[in-house]
Amino acid sequence: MATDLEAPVEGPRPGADEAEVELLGVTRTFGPVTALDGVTLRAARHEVVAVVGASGSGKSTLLELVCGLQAPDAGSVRAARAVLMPQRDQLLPWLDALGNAALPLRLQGVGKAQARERAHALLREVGLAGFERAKVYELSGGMRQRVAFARTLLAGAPVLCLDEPFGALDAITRAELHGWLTEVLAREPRTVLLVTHDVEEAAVLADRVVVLSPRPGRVVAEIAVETPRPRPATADEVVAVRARALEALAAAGGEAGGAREAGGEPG
Amino acid sequence: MATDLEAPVEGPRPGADEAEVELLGVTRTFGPVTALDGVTLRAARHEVVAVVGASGSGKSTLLELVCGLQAPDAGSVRAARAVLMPQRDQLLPWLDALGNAALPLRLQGVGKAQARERAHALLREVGLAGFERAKVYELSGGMRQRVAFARTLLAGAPVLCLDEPFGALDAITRAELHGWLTEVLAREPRTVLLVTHDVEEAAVLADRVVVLSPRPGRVVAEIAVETPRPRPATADEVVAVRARALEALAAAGGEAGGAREAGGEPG
Amino acid sequence: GAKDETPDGTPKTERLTLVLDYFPNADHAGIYAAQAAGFFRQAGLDVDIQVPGDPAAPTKLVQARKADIAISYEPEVLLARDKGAAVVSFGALVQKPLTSLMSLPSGRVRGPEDLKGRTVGTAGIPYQSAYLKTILKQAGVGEGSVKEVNVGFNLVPAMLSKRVDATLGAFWNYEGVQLRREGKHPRIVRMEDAGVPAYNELVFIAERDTLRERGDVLRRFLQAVGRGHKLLREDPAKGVEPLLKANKDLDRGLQLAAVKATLPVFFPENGKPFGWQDLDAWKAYGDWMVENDLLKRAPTPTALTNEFVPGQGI
Amino acid sequence: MLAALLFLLLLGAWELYARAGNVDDFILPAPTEVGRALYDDRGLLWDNLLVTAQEVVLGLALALVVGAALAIALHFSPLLRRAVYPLLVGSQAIPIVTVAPLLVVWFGYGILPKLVIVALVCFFPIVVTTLDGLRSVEPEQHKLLRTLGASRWQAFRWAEAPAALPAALSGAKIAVAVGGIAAVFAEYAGSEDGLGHLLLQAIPQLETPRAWAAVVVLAALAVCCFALLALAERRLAPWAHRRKDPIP
Amino acid sequence: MLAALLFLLLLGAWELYARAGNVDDFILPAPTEVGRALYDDRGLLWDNLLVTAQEVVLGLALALVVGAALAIALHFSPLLRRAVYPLLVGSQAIPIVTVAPLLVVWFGYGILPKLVIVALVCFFPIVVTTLDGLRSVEPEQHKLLRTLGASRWQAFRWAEAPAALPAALSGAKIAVAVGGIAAVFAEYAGSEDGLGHLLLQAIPQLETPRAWAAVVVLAALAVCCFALLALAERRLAPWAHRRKDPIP
Ligand SMILES: Nc1ncnc2c1ncn2[C@@H]1O[C@H](COP(=O)(O)OP(=O)(O)OP(=O)(O)O)[C@@H](O)[C@H]1O
Ligand SMILES: Nc1ncnc2c1ncn2[C@@H]1O[C@H](COP(=O)(O)OP(=O)(O)OP(=O)(O)O)[C@@H](O)[C@H]1O
Ligand SMILES: [Mg+2]
Ligand SMILES: [Mg+2]
Repeated sequence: MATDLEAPVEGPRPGADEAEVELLGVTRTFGPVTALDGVTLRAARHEVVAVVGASGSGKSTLLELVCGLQAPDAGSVRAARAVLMPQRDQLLPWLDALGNAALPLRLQGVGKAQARERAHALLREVGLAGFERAKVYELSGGMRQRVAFARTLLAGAPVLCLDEPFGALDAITRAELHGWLTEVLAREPRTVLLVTHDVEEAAVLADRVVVLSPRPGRVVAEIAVETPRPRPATADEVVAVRARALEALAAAGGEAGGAREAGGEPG
Repeated sequence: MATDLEAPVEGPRPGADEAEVELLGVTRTFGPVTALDGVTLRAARHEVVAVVGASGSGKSTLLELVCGLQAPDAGSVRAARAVLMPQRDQLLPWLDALGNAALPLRLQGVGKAQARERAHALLREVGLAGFERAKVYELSGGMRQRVAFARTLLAGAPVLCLDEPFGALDAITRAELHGWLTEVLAREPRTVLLVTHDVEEAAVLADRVVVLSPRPGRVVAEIAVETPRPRPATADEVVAVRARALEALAAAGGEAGGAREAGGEPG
Repeated sequence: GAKDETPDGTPKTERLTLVLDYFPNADHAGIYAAQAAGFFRQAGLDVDIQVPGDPAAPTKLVQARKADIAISYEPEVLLARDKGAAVVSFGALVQKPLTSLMSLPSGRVRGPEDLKGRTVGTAGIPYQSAYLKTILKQAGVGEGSVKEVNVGFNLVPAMLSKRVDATLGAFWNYEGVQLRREGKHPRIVRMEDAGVPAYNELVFIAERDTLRERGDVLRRFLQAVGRGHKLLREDPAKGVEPLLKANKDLDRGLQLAAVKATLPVFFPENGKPFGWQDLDAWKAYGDWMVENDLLKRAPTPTALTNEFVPGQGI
Repeated sequence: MLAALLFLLLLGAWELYARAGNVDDFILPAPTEVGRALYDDRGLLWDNLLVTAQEVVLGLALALVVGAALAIALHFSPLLRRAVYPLLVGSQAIPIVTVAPLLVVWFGYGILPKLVIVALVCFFPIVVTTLDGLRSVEPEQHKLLRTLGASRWQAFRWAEAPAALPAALSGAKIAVAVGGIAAVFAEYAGSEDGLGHLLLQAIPQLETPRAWAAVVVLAALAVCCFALLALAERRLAPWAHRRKDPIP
Repeated sequence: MLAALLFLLLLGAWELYARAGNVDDFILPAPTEVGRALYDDRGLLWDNLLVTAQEVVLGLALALVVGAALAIALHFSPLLRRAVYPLLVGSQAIPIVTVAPLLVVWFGYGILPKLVIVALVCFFPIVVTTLDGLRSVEPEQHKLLRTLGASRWQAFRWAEAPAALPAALSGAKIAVAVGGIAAVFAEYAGSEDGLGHLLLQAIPQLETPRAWAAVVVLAALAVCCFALLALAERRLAPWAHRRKDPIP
């Protein structure tokens, strides 16, 4: 598949070993709930880091911290310009599918016609040809997610924070988008933080899989994936990483999302 | 795990072979888009039918038809009282987690205290103990989904239409809820239509897996699962069904959700 | 002065803003007649007639010199001066009070003496409430035995609705005439017949400095208005036409009847020229206002001047 | 159809009530009398309607612009909101009679003071609803725009403004409905023509049917303006007007 | 703090403008004069304020009840909406002077006609915003309630009513702000006391500072009512008032 993303990736280009995202001992609490507890996480330039963890373990919170949409209660967050693809797509109902996808370009001052043209090409890539003019409520769940995905890519930020970008997609569409994203990242590398519930997806796409414990979220395992992308889901290492990640998740205490541990519950 | 669902399942109890849900040659179009095309589908009493298919193949539309929230353009739909768990949780922001879960009971005239008590027990089952009073925006994505799941169960309808009920859950939480749901269905059987993108989930939970083709949605395969529940994801038949379903999906034309087939696109 | 005249000796046309006391009605027929007959033009005046918001506005606008002259009420002039305003009445438009005590047959009030135990509607204007007190005292009716309700602008509806037995504040030459024409048989008692000192209901006012600076303009104005009123007196039916023409929404029959009723009070008694104000009457009325705590000080004679009335002054 | 029937029923009830002689004709004329006045005075009513309609439309336009601008300013500046909003609220409590002379001083006698009065009466609903609408944007949408790199102004342009539009139009509908009466007040405060002028002339002349005819014309004007705006609403904010299938 | 400063600044500007002698004292008194009148006439103002405040509060309560009830009725019945809504819109164009006599016939001179007038002026914003709010419920939420087996009434109780609440409160805020002036109109149409009556007396007596003092008291009343309602809003619809971190 050919792509014409053309999103100008910005920022200086230092050595690939320099961390483009760095969280040091980050703690984030919401009243009595501790979402993240002393999380340290680095993503090098152009590294793809998958974050997995129980529901409510603070993954979305982590991404918002990286994108500067929340501030930590303790610890420090440093990141290049990062764009978030939110867990709920947050499409704007007053724009059509194309308008939503083209939004970041418009915000960068790109003219309407040009922005829509580039968004049009990208929507085609994610399988939404013919739905450019569809209103948001006319889109199915997976279609909405793909529009949001396209929108995120078009923002052209050096860091992508993807919060379950393919959660609402069927296996086939998902696999296709995996392949396509791999291709795009090979051509225009970015730093990616990928939150997913699908450990296989994590193993297929990421250079490193970070496992969070259930609330409060702490890093309990980091699993490197050495096989170069594209890697099939059947690759030995992928299967192994998947198994290790599941193990780490289970070991961390998967008791129904770990909601019942003592303390840290809202009154 | 013990449950005190106590939801009075209503309706007459005829022979288990009688279809409690019956779609005959159902077609549903939205303007130029044909979402479903001549779909015939039956679910016998207490049967669990999983529906898989590409994004945009009309799965959500199918469930809404069964629940009487839409009317078909052609064909007939017959179903016992069915309750829908929507793809997007649709929690009401003016109610807390407990209030949202207890809503169907309140609508049935159950007093506030009693309704909340029963909902409380169920929220505990789905791992949300301590979050009863949380406002909707304070819940993580997976938590919201679990509240919506609890709400759906409490409606006490004989037919459950679940639209990706566990899509936002991590593998561990999801597996636990699979187990718990299996238990509940064993104790209080219901007819279930389960839309999912996770073919493994379909194979683990369903008596039958129905595969839809990409838009327009047509039934392209029906795969029966014989092994009695609970069945582990590693069971031979589960693995086999999973493979067959994936095959059927791929064969049906998984080209990025099949959005680019000729015709049937909105203007 | 010489500079006000064009080389050929005819006076240069001067603009003059006149604010009426209220929406145009029969009381202004003479002014419109003068306008239509060209008397203003002949006097070198270009009169711009404006309609005010509330009856207190003309005084304010003249005091602020946002209008050259205005039609006001004698009591308003005295009140304004008492508050420190430098407005002067330089001519009377209506010589006698128009305010009246009015009732319908259903109210069974033939005169002030019947008011005992009754309800009287007033417009809520303090000096008119004082009229009621004076009238009651004169009629020997205990003040406490009469209930006064403020009915705002709705004097006539108040009577028609039978919620009050009589009203004080409606004009006998307008509401009175109209009610009679409609066959409602109003009973009317005029203020000066019930013990209230007579006063000029409507007067022309100007700011003191205007008086000094543009005296001859005012003189020409009064003269022209006087001519308009004479025209009106000669042929009321024809004289009322300009008013009707300028205000399409006025009812011909009513306005003509009102003009005919008002004609006697447009002109002073005992052959004085149009606009003449009776100094003694003003004094008596001013004293009455002081007595009734409406004014803080006795008004000075400079509240009015007849200097610009036709045939007076220089 | 049924709606028209209901309307006629109400009219009939009024006619009966008025005919029964419960209230004097001068206080409440029967609809037939009002109808006759509507017909007899059609020229007069039409001429004055044109004057008033002009005041209403221009005044409303002014109110819309000023109201929306104020709401936006108040939304952008919390300081302004705290300092100026109470004044705006207070401004609604100022009876026109107290400011009418001031308006004459500032704006003279023409149509200008009338526009100002209409605008003064009408801008407030727009400010309140627009401001509340602007503040109703979900925090999640704000976050989205922030992460896409939107400036404060862009967040307004792409999220707050469209989100506030339905509420703002609610306010505009209120404004439009009271616009007629505002023009009448303005004409009370001094005028040579217009329906308010007609009304104030008709009342002391006891021309009650004509007064009510003027009111009917005013009401028709208000209903027309309102309907136009309701129509505009569906065009301007279609996403807020999706077809609902409420529970039967 | 800064807000108070800005307020004082505005006051100072007014003082300077008035002192500069641009406009006559009788038209625009300086704030210090108004302040003196506020102090000198405090007893008078207070007594009359009590009367007017009572009319406003009771009239508003009436308007809230009637307005909300009407909005709900119109929402439930499309027939009623088509037949009655235009009449309600038209009702806003009826100047009080034309109906005041009728109200006198029906209700006499007590507090009742005043309540009716205040309610007549105030109910409309509530109807418009509540109705628009009720119709703003997402179709998806309707579907949810349908699938949970809600009756029409329950859908109202659990989805439409809470969804409409913020908009309805917007309308109530508008109503509350104009409530004071409505009471003044009502008092103009006939009264023995109240701030409107005080104004009616003060204006022809050229007691301009006192008139403005009455206006200040009226404005304060409006601001208080408004602030109370804004407070109530945060309690009644907390979900609509989540803290936002708008783009800096
Ligand atoms: N705005 C908020 N106010 C209060 N609590 C919050 C807020 N946001 C998140 N939380 C809490 O923080 C914890 C982590 O939430 P977060 O959304 O980061 O989880 P998550 O890992 O993304 O879960 P999921 O996989 O279910 O999306 C949860 O317990 C949640 O209730
Ligand atoms: N209200 C609507 N108006 C117009 N088109 C619609 C509407 N609802 C659904 N569609 C269209 O119908 C098709 C099927 O939608 P549906 O939501 O049923 O898909 P789905 O199988 O649930 O997809 P997903 O897995 O992405 O949720 C899509 O092409 C969608 O655009
Ligand atoms: Mg999350
Ligand atoms: Mg779907």
